Amino acid sequence: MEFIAQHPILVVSLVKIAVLLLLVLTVLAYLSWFERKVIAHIQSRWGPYYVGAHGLLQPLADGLKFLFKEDLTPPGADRFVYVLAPLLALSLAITTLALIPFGPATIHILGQPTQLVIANVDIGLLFLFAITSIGVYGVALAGWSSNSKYPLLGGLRSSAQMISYEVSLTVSVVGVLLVAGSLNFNEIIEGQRGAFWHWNVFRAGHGAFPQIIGFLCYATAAIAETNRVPFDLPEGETELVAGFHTEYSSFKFAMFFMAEYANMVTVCCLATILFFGGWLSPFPESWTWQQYLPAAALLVCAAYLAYDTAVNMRGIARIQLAVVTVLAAGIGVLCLIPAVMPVIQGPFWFLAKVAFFLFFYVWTRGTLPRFRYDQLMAFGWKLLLPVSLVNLLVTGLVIIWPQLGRHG
Amino acid sequence: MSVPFILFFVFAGIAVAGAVLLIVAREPIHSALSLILVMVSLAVLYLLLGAEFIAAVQIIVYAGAIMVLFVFVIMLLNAGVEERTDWSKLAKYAGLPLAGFLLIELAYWLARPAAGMTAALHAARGMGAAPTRALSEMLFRDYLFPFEATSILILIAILGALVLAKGDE
Amino acid sequence: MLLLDHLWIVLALPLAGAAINGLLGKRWPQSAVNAVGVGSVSLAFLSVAELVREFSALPVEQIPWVKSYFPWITAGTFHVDFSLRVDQLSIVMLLTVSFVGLLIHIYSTGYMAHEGGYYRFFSYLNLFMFFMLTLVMAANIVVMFVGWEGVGLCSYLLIGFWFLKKSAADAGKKAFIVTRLGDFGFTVGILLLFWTFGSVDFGVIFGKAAGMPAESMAQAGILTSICLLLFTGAIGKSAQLPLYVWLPDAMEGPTPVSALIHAATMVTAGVYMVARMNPLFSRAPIAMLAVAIVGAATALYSATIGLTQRDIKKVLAYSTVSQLGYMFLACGVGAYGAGIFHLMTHAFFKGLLFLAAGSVIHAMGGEQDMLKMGGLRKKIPVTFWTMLIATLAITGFPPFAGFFSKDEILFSAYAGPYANKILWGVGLIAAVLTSFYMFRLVFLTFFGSPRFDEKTVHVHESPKNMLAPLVILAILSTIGGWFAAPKFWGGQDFFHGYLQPVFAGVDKLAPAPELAEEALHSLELQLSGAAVLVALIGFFVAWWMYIRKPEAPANLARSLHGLYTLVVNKYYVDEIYAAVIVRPFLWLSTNVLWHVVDEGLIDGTVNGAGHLARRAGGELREIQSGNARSYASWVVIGAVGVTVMLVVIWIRMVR
Amino acid sequence: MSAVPISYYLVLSAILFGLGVIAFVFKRNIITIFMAIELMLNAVNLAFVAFARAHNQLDGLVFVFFVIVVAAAEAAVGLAIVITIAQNRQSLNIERVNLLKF
Repeated sequence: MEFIAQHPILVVSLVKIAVLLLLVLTVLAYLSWFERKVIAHIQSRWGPYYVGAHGLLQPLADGLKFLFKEDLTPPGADRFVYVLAPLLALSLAITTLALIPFGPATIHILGQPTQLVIANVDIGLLFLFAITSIGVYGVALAGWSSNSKYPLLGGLRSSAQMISYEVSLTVSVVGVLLVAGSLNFNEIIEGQRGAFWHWNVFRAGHGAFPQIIGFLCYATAAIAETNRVPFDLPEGETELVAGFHTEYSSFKFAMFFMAEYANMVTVCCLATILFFGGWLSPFPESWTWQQYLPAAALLVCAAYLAYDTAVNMRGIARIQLAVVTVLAAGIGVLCLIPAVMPVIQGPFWFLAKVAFFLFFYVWTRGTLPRFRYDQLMAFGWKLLLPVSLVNLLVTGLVIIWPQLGRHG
Repeated sequence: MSVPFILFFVFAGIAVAGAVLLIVAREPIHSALSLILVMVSLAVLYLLLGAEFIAAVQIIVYAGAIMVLFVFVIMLLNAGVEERTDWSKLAKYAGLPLAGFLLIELAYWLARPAAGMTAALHAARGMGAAPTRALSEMLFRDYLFPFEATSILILIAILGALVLAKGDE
Repeated sequence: MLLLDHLWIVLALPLAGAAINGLLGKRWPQSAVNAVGVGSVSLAFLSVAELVREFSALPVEQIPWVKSYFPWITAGTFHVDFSLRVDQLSIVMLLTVSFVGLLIHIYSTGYMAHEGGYYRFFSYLNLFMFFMLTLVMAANIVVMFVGWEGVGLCSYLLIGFWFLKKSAADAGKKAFIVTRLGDFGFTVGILLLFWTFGSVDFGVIFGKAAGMPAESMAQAGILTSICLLLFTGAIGKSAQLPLYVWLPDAMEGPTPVSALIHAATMVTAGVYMVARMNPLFSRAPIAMLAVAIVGAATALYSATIGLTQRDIKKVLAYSTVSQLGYMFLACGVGAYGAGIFHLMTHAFFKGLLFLAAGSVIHAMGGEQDMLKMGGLRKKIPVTFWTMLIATLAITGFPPFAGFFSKDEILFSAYAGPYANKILWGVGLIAAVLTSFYMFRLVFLTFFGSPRFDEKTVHVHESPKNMLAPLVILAILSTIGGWFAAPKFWGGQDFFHGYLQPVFAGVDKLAPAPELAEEALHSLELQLSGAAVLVALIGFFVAWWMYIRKPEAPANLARSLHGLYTLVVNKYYVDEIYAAVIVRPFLWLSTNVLWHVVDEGLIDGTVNGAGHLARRAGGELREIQSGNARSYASWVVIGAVGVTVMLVVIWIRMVR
Repeated sequence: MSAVPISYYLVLSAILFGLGVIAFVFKRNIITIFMAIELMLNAVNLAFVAFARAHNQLDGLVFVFFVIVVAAAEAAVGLAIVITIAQNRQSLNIERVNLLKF
């Protein structure tokens, strides 16, 4: 007992982890709903509609379905690895989130300073990469252990693909590191303080170079890294049934599913932090009214929901949507409380940006066709890597230009 | 028994277990996994030693790249259970016992606080985490030439791998 | 002062010639080879002339002029520079050697014109010139030894020039080996010199020797032994008793070689060496006596052999031996000047004789047997006249060169510082024989009726480039003597005056017996009269036997059959040597050294090592099982070994 | 809170190294043998870091860095070789790859 008293940090961390886990799991669940909705609308369909208003309860249904499906293991499968793979995938995917700062380094909750991050590591970025780099095993092992040819091919592809694109991913990020001069997320974000033109994507002048190309490379590599369309060869239905997780069913499959979304989230968070100023607002700080924006956004959202509830919904759906509306309104009002207002700023902007990128993800999936495998590799090695290298080179030159001038 | 001790013993145990697994496992993939285990736990130990950067690199390069390559190759060649042929009498009667002896010997002689080691201990207490910045400065200033040399080495390795993989075409 | 400062030029020129001809000459036309060979030697001669000019301008205190070029051998106290020395003696030698050498080179261009290996021949000749000049100019005995052995090598190469002819090859080997015997003594002498004087440099040695007391007949000391050892070398090189046997065989070589090496220059190296070492010899009376006796004996002995030889070159060879004997006799009686003088004149007329003989052989198409010649007087007049002059010179008719030198030797043997009547008598007898066999040669060759088939052999005079040297040498043999013509004969004894500084020590040690001027004159007159008389006797006997009564020799041979055969077979010396030395030696080498030591010991060891290595390899090979795990085990074994060693060391350190 | 004595780390690295050696001799599968080598390298790295810590010097860490880089290169080439061997000899058993003998 007194051991815990000695180490309050442990308690706080545990609380944070609990909260984050809860949040993330729900978010992941709803991401699937979000994706299906968006895709549906892109393809001018309705998407999930019947389970709850706007299919809002669909994720719950899916979850239940996964839980109750028979969990079978193919004969001759390497049991241990077969079980290990999905665990590895999901746990690693979620672990990365522990490094993501959702708000400023020090804010006060209930009067005591707290960080909106579980582990503020000195070299957070490297750690994040470290963890994601292990993520490959989930897919590879899954493909190998299920003792079946499609998964094997899928695993091979994915491991090859992930290794290949990891390189250009890292290289494209290094440009940002040069500009920021730190590996710590908070410092990187603080470096971009100011209006949106101080973000690393656009930032120019005095030792900085717009990382727009870097960002594009990063985005592409990230999509490939998360095995998403148009780089979802490992699970290309048309040639490999479902790739590495063909043999998986029930909850193990769900794990892979969630792992994929978790990776998406991580990648988006990273993009936000590195290129788009993390939890910083896009407006100059002199504009004091912006602190009302979160509340305003939520209230507008609530207003629309209320209208929707009143006009379109019937029966049980109306009640459900009403609940959602009340929730939104409530949070919106909550954001107006002076004590909460400063706390909510960072997370709001952060989540907003992340949400945008997630939408972007789905968007690409809805738009682009799948690559052929050789095209994929060629693209990765012959185009992406050189471009990101050149970007790195140029950035470095621009940054050391002043010294050069001084010396020569 | 403070936290570092606990951590050390836990992860040391994991590392040793992983190494033993590597030996006893008959499926190459299991060996690979156990080796990954060793590497990760070593990374943690590096953290304990305050070498954050090395820890990260250890995981990224070793666990994240090299071992992935191993796994990849194992999958590619579909390496099954290794056959326990025993044709090398020398290895059987001399190699293994001596290897064991080597293990014990080294462990024994490093266990006793060697000359100057105790002093080093106290020095170690005071030191904080090895700052990545200082490390990078040392790497790019004092060790610049070796660094470049290794880059060349890597390039050559890539070319060699390409040539070998291309085979006779 | 150019050449005095750069004495090496004199040596470098022939060496360069040898190198160029030897390395490149193979594909060159004869003209080019001539240009190089003769050109280099003539340049050398010119440089010698220039050297003489500069030397004569040198103040007395700077003589001898020594120049050291680079330290050659340095081992502890043993230090040898490559250094050259010029004094009057070496000047005389230089002039003789280079000039005669030049003439003989020119002669060779004609004589060897139709021989294979032309370039090789000239390269060897130039090399010989290089070594001979080195020998002459050496400032310490080691460098001298280099020249000494070098000329030996060249003589070997040139005797065996027609190495396809077995006799030639054998003769070359014989010359080399027999000379080696002498050189062994010479080498020991050098060591003894260093051991005694702590240096091999002539200057130092002579300086220290001057301080030493002269040893007497009664008690012989280190100097005597040194001199005797050195003299063995001279015996070998200059073909004295008992090591003369190689010289006659050396006639297998081309005639110019016989002329240059085995008459004019190399064989006289021994004499030169003894003269050079005069400060030592003069202090070792026993050695002096030995030299004199050997010289006289050789002179007489080989003269007797010369009487009966039929091969024209063999006759000349034996006469050379006997003339060398004269020179040693001169040195032995302390008349070094006379010795050197005879050396020079001998170089002229003996060179001439050989060249003329060569011309005869050339004319006869290779025939060397005098009994198959005759009546060539008309056919090859130039050769005849030059040869006649040479004969007069060697037999010592005034006023030819030989007269003065031989006369002087006999005089000093009679009345010199180490005068010895017996030796004088021997010398006189030798002179009779000399004139006899020389005129015998001339009569047999040029007079009487041709004893060869005129159809097959059409005699022809030699080309210009062969005759020119003959003429020049003839002139020299005629007037060459006047250098040294004593005051008594109206000359002014230039030669002795010139060599005086070199042999100054001797006269101090053993001053010539004081005689009144007119007594001296009368004595000299009588002695020279005797010499001339003797020569005339020889001449008439020869004339009587070979012109008046051609059948007489045969009768004589028949009546004195035993003696005759003995002499014809050269006293069976070669056979004796073969029986006493060569055969046992061969047996020893074959049955002991070869079959036991070489095959058993050395080959056994070597092959044994080889077998051992192969067996070991065969066994060790098994380690390469090709099983990588075994290799890994080896690595482990090594690692364990190293670590254990480290631990042990560590423990030692801690303790 | 007290730091863990360096010698602990050293012993651990010794044990790991020894196990690596054992694996190196014991295993037959070429790939696994490769892994054994990697294990040994890791053990050495641990020792490096420990010493770096002990002497308060960063050089050790730099060495580790280089070791890792070289290991990467080695793995790349080595695995390529392994693949070719496997293709040529249809076996990964190192005892079957024994043509190179006396």
